[in-house]
Amino acid sequence: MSEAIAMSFEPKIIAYVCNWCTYLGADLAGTNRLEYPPNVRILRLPCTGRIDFNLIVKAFEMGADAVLVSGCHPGDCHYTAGNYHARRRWMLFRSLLETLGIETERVHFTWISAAEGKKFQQVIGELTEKTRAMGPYAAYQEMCVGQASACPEAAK
Amino acid sequence: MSTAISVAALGELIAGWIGQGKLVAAPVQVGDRLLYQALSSAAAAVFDARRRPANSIKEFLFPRHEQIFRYRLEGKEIALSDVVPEEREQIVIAAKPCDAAALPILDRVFNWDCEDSFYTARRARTTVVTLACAAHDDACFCTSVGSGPADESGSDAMLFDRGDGQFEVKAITEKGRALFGVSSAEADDGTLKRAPQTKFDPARVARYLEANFESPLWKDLTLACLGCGACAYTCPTCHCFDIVDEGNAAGGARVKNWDSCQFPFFTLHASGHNPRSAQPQRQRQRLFHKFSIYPAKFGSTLCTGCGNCERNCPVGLGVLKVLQAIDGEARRLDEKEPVQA
Amino acid sequence: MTERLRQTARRLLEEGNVQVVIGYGASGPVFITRPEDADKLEWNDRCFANLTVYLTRKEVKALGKAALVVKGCDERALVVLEKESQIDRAALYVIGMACDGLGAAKCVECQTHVPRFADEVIGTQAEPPAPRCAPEPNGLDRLMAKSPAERWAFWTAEFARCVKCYACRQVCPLCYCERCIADKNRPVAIDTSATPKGNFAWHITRAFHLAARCIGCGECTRACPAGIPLGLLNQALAQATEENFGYRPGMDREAEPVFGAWSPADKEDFIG
Amino acid sequence: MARIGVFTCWCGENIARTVDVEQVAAALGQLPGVHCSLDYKYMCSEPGQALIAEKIKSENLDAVVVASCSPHMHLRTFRKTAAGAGVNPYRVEMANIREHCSWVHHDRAAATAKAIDLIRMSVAKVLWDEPLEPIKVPVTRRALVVGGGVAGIQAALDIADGGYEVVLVEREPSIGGKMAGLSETFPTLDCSQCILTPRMVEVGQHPRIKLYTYSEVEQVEGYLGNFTITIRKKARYVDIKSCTGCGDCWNCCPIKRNPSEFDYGLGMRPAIYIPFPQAVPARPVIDKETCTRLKKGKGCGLCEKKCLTKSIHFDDQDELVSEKVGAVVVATGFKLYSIGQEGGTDLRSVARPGYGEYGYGKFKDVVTSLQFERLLSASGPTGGRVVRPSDGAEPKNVVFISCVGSRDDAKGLPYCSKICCMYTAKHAMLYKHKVHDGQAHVFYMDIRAGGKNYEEFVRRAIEQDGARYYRGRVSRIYEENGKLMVRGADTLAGAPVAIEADLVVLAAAVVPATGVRELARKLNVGYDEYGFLLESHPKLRPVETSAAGVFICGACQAPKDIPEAVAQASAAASKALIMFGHEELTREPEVARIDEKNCAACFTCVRTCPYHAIDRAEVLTARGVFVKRTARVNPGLCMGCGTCVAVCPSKSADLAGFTEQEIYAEVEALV
Repeated sequence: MSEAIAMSFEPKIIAYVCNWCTYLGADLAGTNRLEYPPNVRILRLPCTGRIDFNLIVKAFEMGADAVLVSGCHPGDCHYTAGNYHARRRWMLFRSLLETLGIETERVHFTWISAAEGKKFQQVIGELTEKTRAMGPYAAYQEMCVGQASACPEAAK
Repeated sequence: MSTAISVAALGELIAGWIGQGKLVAAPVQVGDRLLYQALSSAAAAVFDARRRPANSIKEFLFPRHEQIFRYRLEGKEIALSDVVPEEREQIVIAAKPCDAAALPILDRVFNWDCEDSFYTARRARTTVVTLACAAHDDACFCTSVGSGPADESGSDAMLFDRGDGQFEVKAITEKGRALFGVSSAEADDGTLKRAPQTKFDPARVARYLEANFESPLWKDLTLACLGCGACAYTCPTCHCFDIVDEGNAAGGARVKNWDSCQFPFFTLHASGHNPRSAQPQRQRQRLFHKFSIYPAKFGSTLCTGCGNCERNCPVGLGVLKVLQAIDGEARRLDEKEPVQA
Repeated sequence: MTERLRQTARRLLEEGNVQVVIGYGASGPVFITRPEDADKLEWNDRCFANLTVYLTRKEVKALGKAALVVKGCDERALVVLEKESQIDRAALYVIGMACDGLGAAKCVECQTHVPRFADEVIGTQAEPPAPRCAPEPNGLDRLMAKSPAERWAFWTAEFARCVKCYACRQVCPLCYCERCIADKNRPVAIDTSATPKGNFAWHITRAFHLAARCIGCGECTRACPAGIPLGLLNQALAQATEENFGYRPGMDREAEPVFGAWSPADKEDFIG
Repeated sequence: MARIGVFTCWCGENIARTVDVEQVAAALGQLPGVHCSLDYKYMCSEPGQALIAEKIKSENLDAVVVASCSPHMHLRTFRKTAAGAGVNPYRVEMANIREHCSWVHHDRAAATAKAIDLIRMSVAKVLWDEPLEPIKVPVTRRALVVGGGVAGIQAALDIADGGYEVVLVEREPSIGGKMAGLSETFPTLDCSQCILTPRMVEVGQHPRIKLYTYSEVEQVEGYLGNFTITIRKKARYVDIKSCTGCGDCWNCCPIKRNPSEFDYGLGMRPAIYIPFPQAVPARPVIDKETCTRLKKGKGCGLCEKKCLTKSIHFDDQDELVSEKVGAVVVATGFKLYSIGQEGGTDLRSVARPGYGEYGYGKFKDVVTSLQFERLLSASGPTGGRVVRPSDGAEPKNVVFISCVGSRDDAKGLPYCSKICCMYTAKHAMLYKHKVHDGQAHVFYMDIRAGGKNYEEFVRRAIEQDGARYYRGRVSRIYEENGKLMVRGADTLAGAPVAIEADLVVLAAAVVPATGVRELARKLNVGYDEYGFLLESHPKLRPVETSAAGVFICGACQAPKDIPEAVAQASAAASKALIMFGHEELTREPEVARIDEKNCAACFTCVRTCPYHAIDRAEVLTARGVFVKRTARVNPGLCMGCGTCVAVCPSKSADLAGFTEQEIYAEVEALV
């Protein structure tokens, strides 16, 4: 992709975060006025344990170029173990995405605590730039607008 | 003069049609399955009078998914827009006569009270060229529902495999003549010999159905049904659909999707009540629709005897076995108590 | 073996131990409720269906206590169903058929020719098991050797044929939900349409709902009228499950299922 | 159609500087369902809240979105405002356009566009937000205290003195715990028993304390405010109601030489015994492992014959009793790390190598700190005389080794046991007070004497009582010429040290009491890898746990000394008393629920729930006929994490406040 497009392209990033760590980490980034690119849209859920893989798929269907899933560090879960359950799911879910040829670099998992405003800033900054460099997730977006057809060639 | 045409010539014709921007569909080998598909090149078309594709041609007239209209949220208002109609001409070639025979059946359904303009428009711009059958398998029963391996119903032209790489062409309608320009006078006389035997009597079945809505037979015969839609979705005549809105906060479309009476939620009421709560009841519904309800309304069975339901059923069920069992039961009853002529 | 199977069925029904014997008939699954019908049972190389799927069907459950004919591969489903509280193993009589393979691709690498948890096993395994078909190059390995973009193209083309008949779901012994998420409309997690988008969402969901559960019977692939090799997705997940957790669903009645549990030692090299 | 009010806050200049609030308000006003959209300088101010309340009433709003700061800052504020004006508080959403937008972006256009998106998401969610009512849970105003050590005693007395009944369960035949066996306590050198036994007696006589000694918690059912506890009363073979504690039985028992648990094996007791003279209840118990009659089923029976009140019952059986309580205080305390054996404790993780080279268990004169307490105690087996267990001689050189197991990642536990530095100083001091010509030697890693008068106390041990402190580890202890050779290092002097010791005292690490993990699982309380129970928040909720209504205090949470344990016990008691101050408790209604009609009863959620808040249940008709099985959430236990929703394949589980529909609506607003 050309540099000109790369510069004009604004990635759309959807973030699913837990209420108690990453959401507060983002709050702290705000309190400390830590600037980061305005490309991320945060959805607040109680716990990473609540974040189902269907939500990740839905984010791509909504045209996300990258999805961030973030919660409390292991051992710090507000609900003792929600993040551990989530971690297991993501581990296997990633292998499914790989098998399907879905670009796993566009699904970013991370732990950001309520104290890690700085890390939140960094993660958003890096993910935005990485996604900008990768370009729009055209493959998924084009697939999503494709119509049903008895002709597989037509789906291309 | 001979009207035979070679496979190569057929390929050239197809390539020409594709070149003209027409959508050409034919059986295509996909993995271990033969499936009707739109062609991207003529070479993919399979002209095999001995094999039957696992799906049907109905998809080209009644697609699995179709937008009816689109909507957009504009402020607090909703703006509707029509779907731009597809205007491409379509040619389905090397279709099975039992697929083509479904079209007149579908015509009646989509036009009997109000016209389904989407269907009718597609029908008008579609030409169907069938390839008469040169073989049948255990699942075939076209002759039992009044059809046959060279049934011309629904076909615009028909090809007959001479066995030497040449096909006789018989134009049946104006559309067919327009495609080939010529027509063979004599039909292949070998095909009927290769027709499956009659396997049941549809009239007797219909009589039995009328009298036996409640019968332990239903459960006994259909308990193995797992409730998928493989039969309905590969059936040339099944035509149930569901209408849903699909979209997001900005807008979307009202769409029409295939549906199947074999799905448990097909008849689920908003109240939570489900009048067909068990699988045998759903199987019965399908049989009734095909061999009692539709015949009563339109005078023919809603079935062309293609046998796809059985071939595609994960547990080998299909309608034929049930019909044969019913027919046997009906005959036994008839022999006990002969019906008044 | 067929004769012994019939004898067993007849005996079970005569003794009143079970009310129904679920087995293979001449052209598909049969539900034998009378001893005199036991002769309708067959054992041949067309006995592909995984009959455990019927154990969770309410119409079949209504027939009463069942005896079920299983192959060693199908049997793994019983272990998972038991773990997930779907069956009462004690209220089920399992007739295991020692099987040399039915000539399907999955039979080549089968490690469970002889059922291990059956109440009764009929026949013995040939030593060594007679190969019924040539080993196929592993479809998953071939798929994974491709680039991600090629895999995406592969699945895009495959899913384009999906008409959402749900045969893959209905035939699966572990898809027993009362109401599938695909049949829910508030909210719509998966578009009902058989569009590329709706098909991707469905197949991702189907595969992942079977993650760490799928026993690899391959019925989904066999049932698909469009010939989509759905089992590959399950195989990939099964491989990842075994690599990461050393867990093979349905192999060990004592093993703790992967989901519902966790370990502080779970791998997280993919988490930033 | 919904009637949503959107209120965009300027937060003075904090938002308005970067986000064009007027443009935002205008854009949001265009959305379907949004009935009015306003901006104002400070929404959280009194006039700001009044504005919201006024609009709710005048515009007849049924949902509110406030676009301002973090919901962690003001969601409660605005919920209260909305509730006051007649909107269900759970139909209030906040869009965080300050912390997540205006404070972190500089580009005005981009920040404004993002603010609009964030508010759109909130509007989409609030459209689906269900009105919720707080969950009311009745409270049984009665507490269970598990463990009758000093922490359990304190908690029980505080709750009972607060006017509520307490059920106190103690595993041993008497309450008192570790403290009852201590000699004197640092840093004041009070006699431990002198200060504890009056409290024990108080417990025994308190009209509102029901005491179960020699009993254990068998099973816990229920939830916050409504627990049913099954208690196993172990067969004691003595009817403690009719028994007067006269002592005829234990004085006549012929099987006298059994190692005393209370004296850690340094003293002996008969087969029928009271653990120590001041035991509460002062009633004996028969040790079925050593009693001839109980072992053989016949013979002896001397005690039975001697007992004038006929209180001995050899056919006694364990008995299960059920108690209903509303709160639980866990005070199960600690034990010492098993230093002698290979991985001798019930530590889950790795088998630890132990301290075989210190010869504990091999050399009689190597004792633990708790054993040394008994040697120092006036009520101990030696009457308070410090002697060598091997020959009864007075030891003239005593070596104290601290951090045996503690702070040792390789062989023991990484954490500090906290109390050892202090009691070792005390031991050195008390030893010197008893053996004036004796010499105490202390090997230490660091001296940790943080606490009121603690540092002064250690200095006293060194300066006044002449204890010699060596900063270094002991590598080996072995016997030579009837003496114990202690070889170690003095890292400050940079020289090896070898001491001929008469007695060695090991300050073994503090580990949780046996069986605490099992108890924690019954109570759904978390624990760390060592088995210490987890508090809800290390700073702000130090005695609460992940299980609502279950509180912890004392050394079951972490090693701690008596004042800390007592303070924490009072804190736990006050938490229980706060609960009991209400007739019913209200809980946040944002909890999970199961669509029982569609639940396939796979019970993955049951296995997953971190709070064990989901039960296997049955759906019955009104007449009680079985329809189907289902999972069922206990709203009293559910904490609202939603992990069940994610694992439910059919999404029959859902989470109020964060329903599937609400979340999907939010994502689908991101067009």
